[in-house]
Amino acid sequence: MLELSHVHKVYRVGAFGGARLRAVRDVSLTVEPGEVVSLIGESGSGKSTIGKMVLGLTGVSSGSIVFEGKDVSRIRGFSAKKEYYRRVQGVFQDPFSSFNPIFKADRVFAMIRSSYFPGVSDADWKQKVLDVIGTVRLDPDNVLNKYPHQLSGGQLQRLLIARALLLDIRLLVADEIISMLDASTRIDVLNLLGDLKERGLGILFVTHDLSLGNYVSDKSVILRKGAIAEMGPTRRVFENPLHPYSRHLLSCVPQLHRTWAEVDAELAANPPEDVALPTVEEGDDSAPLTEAEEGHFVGIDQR
Amino acid sequence: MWRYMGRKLGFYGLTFVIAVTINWMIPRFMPGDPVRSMLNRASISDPEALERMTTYYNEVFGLDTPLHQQYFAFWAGLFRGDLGVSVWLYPEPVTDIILRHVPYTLGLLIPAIVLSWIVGNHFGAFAARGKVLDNTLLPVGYVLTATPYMWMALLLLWALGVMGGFFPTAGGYGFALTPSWSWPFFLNLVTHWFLPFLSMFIVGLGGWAIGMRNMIIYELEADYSNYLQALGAPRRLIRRYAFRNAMLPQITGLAVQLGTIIAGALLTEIVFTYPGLGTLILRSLNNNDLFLLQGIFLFVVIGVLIANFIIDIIYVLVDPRTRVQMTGGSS
Amino acid sequence: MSNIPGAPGAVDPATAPEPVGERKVSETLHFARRNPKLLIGSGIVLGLLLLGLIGPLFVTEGPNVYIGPQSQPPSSEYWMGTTSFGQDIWAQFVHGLRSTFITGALGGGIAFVVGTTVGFVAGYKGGLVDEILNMLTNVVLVLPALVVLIVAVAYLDVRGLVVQALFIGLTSWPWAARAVRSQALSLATRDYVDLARLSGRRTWRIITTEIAPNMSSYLVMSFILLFGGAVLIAAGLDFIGLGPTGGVSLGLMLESAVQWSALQLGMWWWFIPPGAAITLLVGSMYILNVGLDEVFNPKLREL
Amino acid sequence: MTLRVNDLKVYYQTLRGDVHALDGVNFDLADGEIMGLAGESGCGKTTLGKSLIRLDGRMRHVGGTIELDGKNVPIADDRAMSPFRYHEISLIPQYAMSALNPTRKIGRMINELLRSRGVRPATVAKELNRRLELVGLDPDVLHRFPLELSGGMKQRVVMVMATLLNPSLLIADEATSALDVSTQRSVVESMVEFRDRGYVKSMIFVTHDISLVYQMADTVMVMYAGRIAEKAPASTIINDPQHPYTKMLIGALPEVGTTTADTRLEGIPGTPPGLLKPPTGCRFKDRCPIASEECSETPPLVEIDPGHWAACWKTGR
Amino acid sequence: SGEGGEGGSGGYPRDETLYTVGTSWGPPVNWNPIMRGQYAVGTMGLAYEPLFHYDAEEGDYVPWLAESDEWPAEDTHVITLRDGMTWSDGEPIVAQDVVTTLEIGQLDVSYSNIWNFIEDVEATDDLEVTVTFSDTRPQEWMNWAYSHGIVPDHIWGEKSQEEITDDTNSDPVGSGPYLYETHADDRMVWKRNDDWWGTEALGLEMKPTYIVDIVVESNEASMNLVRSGDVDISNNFLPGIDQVIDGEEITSYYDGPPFMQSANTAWLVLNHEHEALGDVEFRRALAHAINMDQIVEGPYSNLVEAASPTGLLPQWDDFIDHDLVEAQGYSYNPDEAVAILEEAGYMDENGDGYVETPDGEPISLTLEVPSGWTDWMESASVIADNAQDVGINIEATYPDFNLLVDNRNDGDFDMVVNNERQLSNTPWTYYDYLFQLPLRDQQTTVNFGRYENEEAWDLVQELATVPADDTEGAAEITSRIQEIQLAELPAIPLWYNGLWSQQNNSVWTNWPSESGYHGYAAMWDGWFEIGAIHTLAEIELAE
Ligand SMILES: Nc1ncnc2c1ncn2[C@@H]1O[C@H](COP(=O)(O)OP(=O)(O)OP(=O)(O)O)[C@@H](O)[C@H]1O
Ligand SMILES: Nc1ncnc2c1ncn2[C@@H]1O[C@H](COP(=O)(O)OP(=O)(O)OP(=O)(O)O)[C@@H](O)[C@H]1O
Ligand SMILES: [Mg+2]
Ligand SMILES: [Mg+2]
Repeated sequence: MLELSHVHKVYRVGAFGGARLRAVRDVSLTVEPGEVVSLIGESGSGKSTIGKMVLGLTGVSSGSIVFEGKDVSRIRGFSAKKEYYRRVQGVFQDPFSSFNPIFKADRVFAMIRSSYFPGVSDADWKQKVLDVIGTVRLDPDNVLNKYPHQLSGGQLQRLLIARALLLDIRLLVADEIISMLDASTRIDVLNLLGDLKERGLGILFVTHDLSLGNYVSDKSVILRKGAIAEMGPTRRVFENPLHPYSRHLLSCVPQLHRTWAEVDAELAANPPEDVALPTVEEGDDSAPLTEAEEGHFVGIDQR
Repeated sequence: MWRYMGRKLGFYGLTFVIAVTINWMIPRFMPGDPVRSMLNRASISDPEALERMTTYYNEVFGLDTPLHQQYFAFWAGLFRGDLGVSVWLYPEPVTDIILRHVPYTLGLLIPAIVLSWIVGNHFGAFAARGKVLDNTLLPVGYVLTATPYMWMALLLLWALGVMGGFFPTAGGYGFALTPSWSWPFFLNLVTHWFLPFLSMFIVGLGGWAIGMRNMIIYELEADYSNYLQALGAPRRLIRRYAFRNAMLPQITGLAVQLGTIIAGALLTEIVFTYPGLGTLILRSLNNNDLFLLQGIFLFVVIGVLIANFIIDIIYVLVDPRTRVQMTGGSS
Repeated sequence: MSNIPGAPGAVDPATAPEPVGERKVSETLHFARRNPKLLIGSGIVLGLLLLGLIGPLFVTEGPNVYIGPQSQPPSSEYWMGTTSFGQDIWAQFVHGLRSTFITGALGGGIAFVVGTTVGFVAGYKGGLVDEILNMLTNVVLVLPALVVLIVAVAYLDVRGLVVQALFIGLTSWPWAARAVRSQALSLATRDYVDLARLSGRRTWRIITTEIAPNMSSYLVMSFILLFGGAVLIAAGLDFIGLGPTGGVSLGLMLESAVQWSALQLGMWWWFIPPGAAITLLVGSMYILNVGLDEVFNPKLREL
Repeated sequence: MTLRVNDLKVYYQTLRGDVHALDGVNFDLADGEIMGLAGESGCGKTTLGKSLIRLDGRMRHVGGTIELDGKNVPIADDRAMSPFRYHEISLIPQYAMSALNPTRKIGRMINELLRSRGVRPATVAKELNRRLELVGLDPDVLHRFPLELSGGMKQRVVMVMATLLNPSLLIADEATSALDVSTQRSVVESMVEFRDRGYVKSMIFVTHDISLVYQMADTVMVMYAGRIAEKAPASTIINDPQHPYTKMLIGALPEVGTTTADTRLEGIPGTPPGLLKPPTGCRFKDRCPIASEECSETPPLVEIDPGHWAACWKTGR
Repeated sequence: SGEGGEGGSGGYPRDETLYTVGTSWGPPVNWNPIMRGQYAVGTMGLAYEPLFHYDAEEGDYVPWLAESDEWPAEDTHVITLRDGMTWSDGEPIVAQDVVTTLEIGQLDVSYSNIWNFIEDVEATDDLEVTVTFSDTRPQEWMNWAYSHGIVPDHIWGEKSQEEITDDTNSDPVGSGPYLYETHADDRMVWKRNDDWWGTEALGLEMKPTYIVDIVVESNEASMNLVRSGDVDISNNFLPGIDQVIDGEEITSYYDGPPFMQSANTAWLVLNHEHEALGDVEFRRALAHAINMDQIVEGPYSNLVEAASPTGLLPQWDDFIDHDLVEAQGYSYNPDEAVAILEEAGYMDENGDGYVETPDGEPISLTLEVPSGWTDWMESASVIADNAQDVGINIEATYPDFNLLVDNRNDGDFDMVVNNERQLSNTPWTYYDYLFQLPLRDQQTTVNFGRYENEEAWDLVQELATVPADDTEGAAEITSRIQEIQLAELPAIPLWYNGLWSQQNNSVWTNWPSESGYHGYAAMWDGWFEIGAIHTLAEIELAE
């Protein structure tokens, strides 16, 4: 459904665009309907940039992003973009900054209505809104007609998902949607993603938290410095990390029932077998992947 | 660092080209004919003589060639330091006239800017010390910056010059003197300089004080101040840091304000008939010497650009942040 | 004369403007009513405005008519005395105040429109557009406005209030553009802006409905500063004889007082009021601005 | 006993009344103890941390006492607090990224700070270098500007600086939240190291990441709405929590390895109460699945096991 | 004043120095006597001298460089120079110098029009010059002869057109009583020439050793300087000076209004090509509508006098036909103005408060005066108000000076105020100004209103041919001209601009005054030659 192939993103930074920064390097991946793909990586690894490119919020430097047969990066014109957003929507990291603080929170629904459903009657619209609010398990009385600061982060985040559901979307880009939430509420939002998956949505789930990525996703992509370090079915990636970086990352994640010392000891006890990583020439911007086992790829090792 | 300077220079170069181009365009595309105005004053009645002289002066002022040639000739002249000939003081070169006036303007501007900046900053930092001080000094500062330069000049002229008779009311130095390197002459120069200087100083002071007060309050709110307080550092240290850091934006503020300050100097000079560029502007306006006016404009622009560049360099030297960014420090 | 160093509002372009929800409005009012700077500042400005608006209605003769004895000090009949030709200075004063407000509003308004437009477009669009506009802004910023104005205006044969205001407006916008740009730049990265794009909103609507309202207090403050700056520049131009031909303004009053030797003849009532009015007007605008800043900027609020 | 906090009440003054951010907090901190402080956002963690070192303008000490090493800590008196700060109680703030004066070289700033606190920099210079090396920094960083360091490096510099005078108590407020996992691990490990070497006697480590707390803390204290819910040794909190709130909180955490397919975790329904007018009685009762009549009385914090404290009627013996 | 103790500080001794102000409006940059209107103060008069001076009080020509002159034939003027005069570089002053000076007029300079009527000039002797005319115009010729300086042949003889126009002549070699000493942007300093020929020949002893002329272009600064005694004499219009003149320390010619002597006439120049302004009745109505008293008392606070309907200066009283003025003149009378308009068919048919032409065309006129000339601006607005009071729609506008000059020269205006002609040896200069024909596309110096009256112009030309000393003959012709002038009102004389001169008596006294010595205290260009030079010899040190 969504296919990124050899996508690069180069930012020009500094005044006069003097320096260049390669935020995304030769990324290829796919998202199928009903599949949750986690993009995992440390800060600055290019996760959000990929999300933004998929959402058409920023341009692609090279490569292509194809959604249902159409090249997203070549969508030109306002109405074509608008049609694309009927199908693809996003939810962002900070629920508080996703709402314009001077307007009521449900204005996000009204915006969808005025853009996409100008003909729908008030009653129909109300019903539609109540439906989606139900879908995200919110009580309409609690959330409608309120200002964003009167709602909790979890509520806001769920409202945003509801907003996306008003449209007949096929793909949802969820960029760190839970990292700002409290532990007690984030799990609800994650569960909601699970529900959406059941409905056949493809979800691109961006996170820096390995345990969260692990919890919902079918496929995990570990990014490092803009390039894919490792990609494969979630369970494989976590149980058998092949890339040294993935291993390092996993060893540093604080786990609830195992201390770092235990993890280190375990690793030392049965060291993982090394795989041959693909290599590239100096100055080559590509980042090839090697398929180590079925559907499980490792990428280049960048120092 | 050098790259940064190079880029800055590039920007100033571009600005200069734009300024020169605008300046070149104005007399050629706006109504009014400088040559005619010059001949008007010569009161020539014989029509043939008039025509011959028109041709002659058009040639002198380089208005007889195609526009693009005029443009390049203008640039060529500029690089030779030749800004043309004054209409009013024909046939004196504009450059000579301006150069005679520049020292007065600089002599007024530089001390006024530097002193008001230094004193104003300390004043502002002092005001930010407490609520009472803040509430009494601040309005004074605001009223001072809101004072039109010429009005302040008028008040001082009236009170200390005309009424009080403590200071001379016009000119750059006494009319009985010829310039010389002597104490009496220098003292005389200073008495003439003092009131214009004072008026610019006072007006400038308010602005810097307010700027500093705002910046320092902001700095005192900054995380590092908070942290130092949490570690029990004395107020003195925290203030010192805040003052220093607040000073830095004030340097850039200087660059931004330069245009205004120069405008203020021009107006002040006019009030005191101080023989700097401001008075010269007024004279060239009154005598419709647009070539001279253009020349002054270019001079001021060049001056502003140079000053900006100097400020940029100073800023780079004092603020480690810019320095680090330019050398590409890791982060 | 376009701005004062570290002017209120220019202090800290990085501080996010405060949201103004229902609660915020009442809170803002609470602080507004308690802020002496705001109250005094706006009181004086409004008072002067009122004087400029209705004052001229109560003076029977035009401002330049010789109606009374010459060179009279203030008296009950001529509140501000008369000029050396027997013009009523009070009449000139109120008319001058009016045109000062007109120049300020017009010149400041034009600068505001140009400045905010440039700032918003640069800040929102980013990239090359930003770079070009930024360059333009810096170029205009570096050129000393009054000197540019003198040269430009000197070529005009007949000058009017509107032309003067236009020229002032066209030269004094850059710092506002700069300030608005940096604000817009930070606001444009807010998630709700992206969300609005995902909702199929056009650029200008995003700027006007999502970004601008969130910096409304900032915009108001910029306008006030531009207004004050325009008044000062206009007074400077008037003073050197480049004012509107055949009009009345506070700057022209100063000019004619000086030209007709009011200083030498001790006619203080001729040159004190116009200068004092300008100072008072601009000064109280600045103070009003600090007040506004203290009201809108939570960091500066005092309980 | 390093620290004893007794019925501490700290309110924020706002327009609409006092925010009861800390409303009767009691706990002890032993020598050498690293205590993790966890809880939902807004429950008062930062407030507690701050109260121990410096109340800002809007915070008001309403009641309660604090004792450090047997001395009363006069938190309401800014001047009297001064001797405690840095020497006795020190802080690693959340904003370590911006906690250093951007225009001073780090070494110089540290020296100036030390001198202003009556310490001759020379006397600690060697120690400073040693500790920097310990946390993996080249002492050369002292000649650099903060801007030239990465976030993790700054965090470590601040850590070294904050502990240079061997304070009794170190408060680390979300000190690692902004860091990447690998940096986070090394910073956290150095903190433990510091405690082990006795550079700090005891530490309060504020975080919302319970799994991180488990990695380093000896004890964990869970706060809820301005009060203590439970305090216990770390493993007890993770493996055998008693307070219903703690239970639900732990239950909501996914772990590497768990997926939706295996188990469906549940969050805590509802939101924490506002602290402007906090509810009477147990503050968790509205969200608590086992709440009953008695919960309308405020449950006291009682020691249900040695070293295990909880404030719930249901856990009391 | 703050200048107090600087006398001994290497400056010019105060009691040997005359400080003047108000004449120069720009830094001295040029000492070229050929370039009228551009040279530094004193270039003509102090450094260069003409053949004759003219005594405006007496109406006589005073031989100056010339010792004597005669008209052997109607078209021949023989001028003999004084013997023994030298240029400041020591060269003798000879007849060839005069020839060269005149011949420069064959180039493009401001006096090139004398060659319209001069046929030849010849040095008939070392000291004797013979000028022959193709068209004898003594009045015009003598006007040149007294107002133009003679330059030394040995310096100017070989100069080309360009050298002459662009030469600043920075080291002037002249014949006059003062020598160039130094200059700066704001001052011009002259030092007495102790070898000046005139000391002996004329018995004139110049009192000040130094003359420092100060450049101050604002009248308020000038006022400060006179009041404080920093300068001795100011020659610019100082508004409000009437309140300062006390007859003791600060003096002017008269102790009361108008304080100043008259120097020139300000005319309301009307464009005769304009439909209504071309109608004499309309002009007459306008003339009656203007309330000169209001201008004199208002903007000028009685520093000027209203002009005679002939416009001739009081000094030319002999040339005014008073009976005619009595009978035909006009004065402020709005009712009369309304009546004249009505009679001539100018009525307000459309009810806008302003009259239309007899054809019903609305009339809307502008009166232009240069922006920044504040006294004129004020006066113009008074005139506009006056006119509006009788239903003539006039609006005062203040264009830039150059635009105004362009418009005026092109005939592209309705009305302007103009005062370009000064007091001179003959009213011919005024009539030349009013009536000169033929009209050209550009009227740069005269007849801006484009008034065409052959008869009047013939009379003016006839006036030019009257021998210079024949006052009666001239008066007869001027009377006939005035008859036409008063009937036709080609331009409306407004007021006599004063010879602005105010003195501080604390260092130098004995200035010209009504009760004392009758002369002119002015440094203005052209005034040394009509008597002002004597003032430098008349003044005395105060006690
Ligand atoms: N608009 C931009 N201009 C220039 N550089 C950018 C821009 N946006 C992102 N970058 C840079 O691109 C790189 C990747 O950024 P991105 O936001 O995709 O990272 P991320 O993986 O989402 O990190 P985080 O976890 O911090 O959100 C970073 O180095 C960032 O600084
Ligand atoms: N300056 C303040 N003025 C008013 N109320 C405040 C202020 N600071 C904090 N509060 C309130 O006090 C309560 C406790 O805040 P605190 O910052 O201690 O929480 P926290 O547990 O540290 O939360 P987080 O995990 O989000 O940092 C919250 O309800 C908060 O809204
Ligand atoms: Mg991101
Ligand atoms: Mg906190």
